[in-house]
Amino acid sequence: MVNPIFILILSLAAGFLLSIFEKGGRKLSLTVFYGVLSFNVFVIAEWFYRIVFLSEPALIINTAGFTAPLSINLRLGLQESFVLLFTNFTGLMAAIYLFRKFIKSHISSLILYLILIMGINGLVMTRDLFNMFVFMEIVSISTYALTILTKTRDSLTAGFKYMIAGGTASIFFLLGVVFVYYFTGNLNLDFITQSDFSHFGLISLFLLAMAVFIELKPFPANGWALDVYQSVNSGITSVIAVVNSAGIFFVFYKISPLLPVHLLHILGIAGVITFFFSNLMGLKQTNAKRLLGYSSIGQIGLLVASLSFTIHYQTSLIYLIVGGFFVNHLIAKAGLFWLTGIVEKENLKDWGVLKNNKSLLILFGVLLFALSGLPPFPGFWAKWEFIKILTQTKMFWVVGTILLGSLFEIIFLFRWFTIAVKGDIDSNEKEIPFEFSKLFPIALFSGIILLISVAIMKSYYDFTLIQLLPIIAVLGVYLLDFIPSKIKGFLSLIVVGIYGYYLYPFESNLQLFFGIIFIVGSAINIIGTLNRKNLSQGFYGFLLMMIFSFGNLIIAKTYLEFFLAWEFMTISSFVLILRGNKAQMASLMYMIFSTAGAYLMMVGFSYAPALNSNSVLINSIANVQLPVLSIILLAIGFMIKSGSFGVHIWLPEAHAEAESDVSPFISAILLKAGVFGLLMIGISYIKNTPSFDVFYFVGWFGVITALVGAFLASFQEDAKRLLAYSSMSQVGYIVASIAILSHLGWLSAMYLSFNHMMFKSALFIAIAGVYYRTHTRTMYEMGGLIKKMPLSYITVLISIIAVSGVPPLSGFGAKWLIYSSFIEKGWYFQAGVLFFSSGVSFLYLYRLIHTIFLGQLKYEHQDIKEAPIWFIIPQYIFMAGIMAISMNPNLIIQPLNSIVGHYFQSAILIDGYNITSSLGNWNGNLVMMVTMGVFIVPLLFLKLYNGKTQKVEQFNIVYAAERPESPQTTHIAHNMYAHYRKALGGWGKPRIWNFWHEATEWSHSFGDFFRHIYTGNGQTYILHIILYIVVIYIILGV
Amino acid sequence: MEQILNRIKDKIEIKISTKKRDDLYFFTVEKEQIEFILSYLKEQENFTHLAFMQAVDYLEDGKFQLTYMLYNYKIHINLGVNVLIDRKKAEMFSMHKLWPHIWQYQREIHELFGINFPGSPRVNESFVLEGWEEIPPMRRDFDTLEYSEKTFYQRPGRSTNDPKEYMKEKMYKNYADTPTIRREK
Amino acid sequence: MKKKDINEIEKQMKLANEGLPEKERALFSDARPSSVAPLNKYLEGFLNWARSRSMWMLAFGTGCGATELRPLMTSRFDMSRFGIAPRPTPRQAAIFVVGGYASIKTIKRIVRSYEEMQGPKYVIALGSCTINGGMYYDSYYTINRLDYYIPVDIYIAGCMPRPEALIAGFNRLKEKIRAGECEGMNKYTDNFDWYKKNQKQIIKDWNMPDYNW
Amino acid sequence: MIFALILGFALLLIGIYGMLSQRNLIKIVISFSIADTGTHIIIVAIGYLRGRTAPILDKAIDIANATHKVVDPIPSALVLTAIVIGLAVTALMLSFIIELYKKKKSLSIDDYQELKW
Amino acid sequence: MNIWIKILYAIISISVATIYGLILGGFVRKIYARAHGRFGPPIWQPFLDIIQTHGRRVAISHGVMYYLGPVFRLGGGLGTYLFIPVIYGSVVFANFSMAGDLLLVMYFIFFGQLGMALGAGQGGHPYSPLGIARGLAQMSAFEVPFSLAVIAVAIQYQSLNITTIVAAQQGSILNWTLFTNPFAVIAAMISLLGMNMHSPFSIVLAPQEIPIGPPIEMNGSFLGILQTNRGLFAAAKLVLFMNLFFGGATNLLIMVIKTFFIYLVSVIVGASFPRFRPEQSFRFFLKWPTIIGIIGIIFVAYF
Repeated sequence: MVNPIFILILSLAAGFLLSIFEKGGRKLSLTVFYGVLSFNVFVIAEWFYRIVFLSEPALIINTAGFTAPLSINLRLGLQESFVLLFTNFTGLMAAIYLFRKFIKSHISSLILYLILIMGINGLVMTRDLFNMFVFMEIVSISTYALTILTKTRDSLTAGFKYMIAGGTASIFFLLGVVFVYYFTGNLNLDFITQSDFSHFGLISLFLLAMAVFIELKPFPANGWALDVYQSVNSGITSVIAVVNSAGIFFVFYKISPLLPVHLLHILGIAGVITFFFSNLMGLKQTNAKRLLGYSSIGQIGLLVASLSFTIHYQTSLIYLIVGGFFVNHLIAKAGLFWLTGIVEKENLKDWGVLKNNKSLLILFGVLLFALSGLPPFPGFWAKWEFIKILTQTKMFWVVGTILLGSLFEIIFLFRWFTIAVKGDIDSNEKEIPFEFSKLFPIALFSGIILLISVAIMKSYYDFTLIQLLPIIAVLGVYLLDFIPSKIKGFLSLIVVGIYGYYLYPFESNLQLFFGIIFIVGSAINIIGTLNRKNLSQGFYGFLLMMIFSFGNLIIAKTYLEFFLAWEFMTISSFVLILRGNKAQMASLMYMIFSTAGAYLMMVGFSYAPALNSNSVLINSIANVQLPVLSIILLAIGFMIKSGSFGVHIWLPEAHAEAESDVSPFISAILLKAGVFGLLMIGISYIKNTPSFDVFYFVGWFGVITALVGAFLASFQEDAKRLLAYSSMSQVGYIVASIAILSHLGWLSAMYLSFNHMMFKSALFIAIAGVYYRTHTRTMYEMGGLIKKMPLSYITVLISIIAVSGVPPLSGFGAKWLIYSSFIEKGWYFQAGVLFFSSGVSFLYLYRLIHTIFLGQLKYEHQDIKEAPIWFIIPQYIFMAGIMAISMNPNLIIQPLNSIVGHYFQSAILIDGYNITSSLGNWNGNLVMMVTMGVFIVPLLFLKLYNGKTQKVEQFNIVYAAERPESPQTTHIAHNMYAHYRKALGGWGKPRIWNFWHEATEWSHSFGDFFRHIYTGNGQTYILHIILYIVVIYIILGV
Repeated sequence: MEQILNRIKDKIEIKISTKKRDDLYFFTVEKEQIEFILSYLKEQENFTHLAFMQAVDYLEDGKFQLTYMLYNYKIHINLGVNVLIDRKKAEMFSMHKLWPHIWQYQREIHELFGINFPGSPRVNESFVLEGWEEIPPMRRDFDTLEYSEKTFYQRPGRSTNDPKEYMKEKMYKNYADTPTIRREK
Repeated sequence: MKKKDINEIEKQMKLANEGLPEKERALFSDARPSSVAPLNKYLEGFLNWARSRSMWMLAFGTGCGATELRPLMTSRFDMSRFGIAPRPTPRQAAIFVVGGYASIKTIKRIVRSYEEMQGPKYVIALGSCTINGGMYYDSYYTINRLDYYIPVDIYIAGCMPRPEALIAGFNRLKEKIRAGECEGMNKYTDNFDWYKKNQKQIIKDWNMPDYNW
Repeated sequence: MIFALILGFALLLIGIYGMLSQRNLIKIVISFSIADTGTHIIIVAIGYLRGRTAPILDKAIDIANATHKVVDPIPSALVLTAIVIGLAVTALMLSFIIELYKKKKSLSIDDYQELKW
Repeated sequence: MNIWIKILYAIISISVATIYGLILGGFVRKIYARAHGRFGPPIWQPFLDIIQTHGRRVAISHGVMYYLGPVFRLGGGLGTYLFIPVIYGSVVFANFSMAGDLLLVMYFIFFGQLGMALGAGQGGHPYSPLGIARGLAQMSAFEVPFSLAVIAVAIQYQSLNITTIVAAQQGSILNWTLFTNPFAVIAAMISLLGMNMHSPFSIVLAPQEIPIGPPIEMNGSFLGILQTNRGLFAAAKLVLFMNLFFGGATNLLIMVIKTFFIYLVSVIVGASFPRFRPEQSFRFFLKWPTIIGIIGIIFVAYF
């Protein structure tokens, strides 16, 4: 147990003595240097341990033998020790990172570095305002000097700008300090209270706060900081961005109790604005370090905002929110800055080099995911709680701005990530050299942030193992990555089986139903992935993560658990999509839309009243009256996931570009998560119908989605895109029938969900097999494959009959239920649109089967074989399911009837095979029998009567007395429905795509517009600072 | 038209120039000049339309005569530009850069007369004669009757009548009294 | 029979299709056509009655005689009252009307279309040109006798025959069908090699299978 | 005292104006110094009490009555520290200017705008 | 009821419908011929054609799907017919209508079309998919007014059961849907023009453009089956329309008369108009008949 004052003393002493030690060689001085830094960490760590775990009281150190206020006192409480532990540790790590640099550089760098760390320590601990000023200046001066560790012109310029800006801020700080003294006669924070200030005296606090705030780089008075971030050595940048910012933020934290609430709120809003604009401007940024700078500024703004808005809440919540943002941002940012130093690529476009270096890529991913505030990282929890507070205090503008800003952040961060994973690289690009001293801090930080995440989940939220399972799956499978992928696949199958068995006794049958879709459906689809040949590193980890999050979704007990599972699902599916060859754009779009949806849901959940029972969410939500706003936001969130019209543009890209054995998961199962969510809202909705009929509009969106999806599918050339749009259309049916909120409606929604899971999985796997053999997804390049791949053909045939709803297969049941329910409900026009869409669906279904399997076989496909057995098995499992349901619809109708019976009065009568609704009846078995009969009779007739039938080949066609030139010119497949497109005229334009494209363009243009305030001129920056202070003052005065 | 001809005469030497009708002129030029004269006629004198192109076999002179038939939409005059080429060295410049559609005529002439047009698109593809192996049939030294008798099975018993005499004899005994259709000039 | 022998016989039943490039061999059927004997008298008589009442002809104008086919459909001559109907595809037609002179290029198409028709099929040849070459008897590119290339059931002489003559021809064909005399298709398959030899003699670029199924 | 306060503020404003209006790097630093000095004067002026001497305990002042004879010592102490710090900053700035001049042979702030946006 | 008797009744019913449908087809040719000023073929010409096509000695097949295409087609026709009660109150002609309601019939129509499309697709001829693409597109367009009319009927009678719908129209001629909801009937009748594919909507077979389209490769018995189906299917559609909009029939004679006149509508239109281009046809169906259908729904649902 060492008195922390020694940190200051020792650092200072060592700093002065280093130049003497230098005489004994650089080794000695470096030893002393790292020794002192480690000593600091050790001392603080010990204190932290004592305060946290042994509950010792805060340590007050009085200097010069007097008690405060006569002398300066230092305080080392929980907050201080935490911040100090963090800053010192980061300082040590940054020093280790800079090891190579420090070996060569002048000794003064070491001295300055030590002084800087010492200054931060003092800054954090001191309770005296003027002392604070002194430490601040010490920190600033050493930082200024350190910026030119690498003496480039840019770093010099940036350093100079930094200096005059910092100098200006310090003038204001000094003025503030003096006025505080003038008004209170005291400089010790422990002895100044807010009530000491008269109205006029607030000017002093204002100046003080503004000076600190300027140091925290608010928009737009922060151009100098960006320049520094961009130009200075990454190690030093990390220190500036992390250690300095942490220290100064803590100063802000210390003076914040003094500040009047309205000033605090204005500063909070300024923080929010900073967050928003820096992320907006980040959109257009191509320089990696400057981008991090923008993000850094934004995060600090968020930090300030979170502190300003939560200061009156209970301490543990503040710790979680502010601490969460703090740790999350600073660790991630330090790590990322260090990474930029390793990669040494200025332009984001060149970051594709990372994909050759798996370990760096993983670290990059972890840090980036952390920075974007995705679970399980601390930023996620902080954001969740923060948004909750803001929503409950009805600060919707703030919420909207923060979330929009976060969305921008997601956009540029994940654009960066996708470039790193999928970007183009020069072939003559050098390998990134391995330097332990640089890699070690990053790896350590990544580990720490994961540990903190787990700690938060375990200690604060008390989550069980099952909620952690998705992360465990990723980490676990990553450790087992050396095993061949087939074994991993089988293991995954077993694990999913065990997981399903563990989940099995469900509280409600609805859960069981979705459990079957999610878990059993996934398990069967896993068989399709067994065809993978090589290691396929990381694949099964994220696959399992996704499946586990599906499962967690249905057993979630609170909003947070549900949302957590939802986010895990998003992350894992994003990574899985990104594995596709050309999936850069697709996965990014998926991520952006998913995140936007998730944010809406976040607000929706935050606004929802608390649950009042310990049952699973899907049960307990029934007793909750969701506000209209909540319902709207949640519905939009779920509809984004299910690809509704207007927000569907991610869907075709993601489905098409994902690897072909991943697509069935996304289409057949992932989309059902949105359906599950909508049903969940519906359960609350029917018990507590809100004043405004949201679901009426949801219904309209559903039917329009169905129609638009069908049309878009008809105009695709790419088989997987076609299937993707088909999924969109089918899910549109499901969404619309959920929105009906009647027994028949829900019955049909669930019936169709189940059916869709089966036939769309089968179709995607069949197309995967075709792709595996032909290496093309473009349909007109195939044709005539029926002779080569008959088994796949049968799958596709049965599936498309099931999709189209032609009797006798199971699809008709869905159609019958849907139309009956719509007409029964009185949604006549919706039913009309659905009829139209089901007519259009024939177009794309025929196109799918004809252009791939019928028509003319191409020369290059003459030696093709049937799809691999691993693709065939799952297809036929699903086929068996479809046939069973077709033969005996009661297999599924009866259980569903009882499930839906919990929520509505049953509207159908099941009598043997006959199902009767209020409008009509349907006897699936009899239909099947009659169909068999009418099919077999002509067939027998043909067989018996048609004596001699000569089997001919594909070119034996009448071709206007000519012979076909080539299969390509004879196969009608390209732009098959050109006439329909022509008939649609202006309706056929991609308006939604254009809308989002324009939105992107506009936001980028805005970002570009606003960032032009950073002219690069130091004077302008000073002007910004001064004007900023004046403007805030005016706002405050008014 | 006379002016046009005069203008042309200023530029190159024209061998023969004939006027068949008020709106139909022919003149003959040297083979080397054809490229110049056609582009001149097209660009300067508004003979923008190539109506057709044809060939005649002058076996006795040992020449092929190629005729480019041009039309002027402004003054409504047909102009045939003849060029004589050597029968032994049957080769001609391709004009497809001036009139893209001429490739089809050149292909036809290539097949039926065996006149080569280097550079003309698709000139070697068969036009009407699929798989022809003899000398080009429109050359006058090709004997079609002999070829037909040799190749196609003649049905015996075939006889030929002069239709006029035959009809006079069989159907219209008083042929001299029947009115004949007189063609207006 | 041994398996080897069966293979041998099957091989003989196949056509060589030598005119086709290697990669296209698989795209065309190489089965050899065989003749199909008529059914017993009454059944075949019944079918022949129906065939003679429902004469579907191929609407394929092979020569200048095709101009004389058009008036046949009009109100003035109204072929539909005899059950004659044009079909746009050889697959469905039973009567092939060869409309006059046939150049080598055309005979190739005629053979192809004829083979694509499903038997029993009948050929009506119009005009002198199909009989003995007509006015094209000395042409280097027009055949003189159609029956050397496909079996012909009815010739209608004239240059060109009028629609009335055509109707007469159709009625003659009708009688022949009723009498069961039109077995052109069997004739073709029985003398397949002879027909093929004649066809290949004049069609030099034989880029199609030996029998266009 | 009021006069000193006004002078201080005037200097501060002049300094800030100079920082904003001057193009020459050295002039900007000088303006910064002026502003800094203005601040120092303000600090001292705030701590000044009419008719008292500087808070230096030497023979001229009776230690027992020191609290009534001298001005408030804390602002003076502050100002001393502030002067030192200001000096350090100014020195550092000037050294930066030297380095910058070495690199680009220019003292105009307009020539150092490469980093922007 | 004994299943064998049921099957016997079904066979009787199908035979009657097929014969009637084929005669109707012959009659149409006769009407067309008279419109042209010709004699035209005899009324039983369709039977002769069917016998003739079945009488082919050789047939070619492009593969399994090609072989099954006509089977699907006839199966679709048979099934569609079998799920419609033909004559109200008759046991023999009730068919298997207890298996499902109007929706079943509407979707069973697709059964044959889809199968035929697949069979024709395997034929490998480029005109087949061209014709099918046109047919499917046109179908999706004319289904819109038809489905609107069906919805209007369902609203009006609060049932999708055809027998119930027919029962509700009994009594007086004024009970027919034709008089109770003329808009829906007009919309449906226009879409019937599309279903029957007479001109101006004959874009699928279109002999002059894509020589008879999908069945271009069909020959022999395959074609014969298609021809049979054409008669049966036409009858089935007419009976459906009669049931939905024209009060159904209580005996065969009434059925023949009513369906004949329903058919006459499309025949007259077909004889008087030239053919649309495909996109004109789709646009037409999505415009006026759809508006009329919407008016029909509004008419029954809100007035």
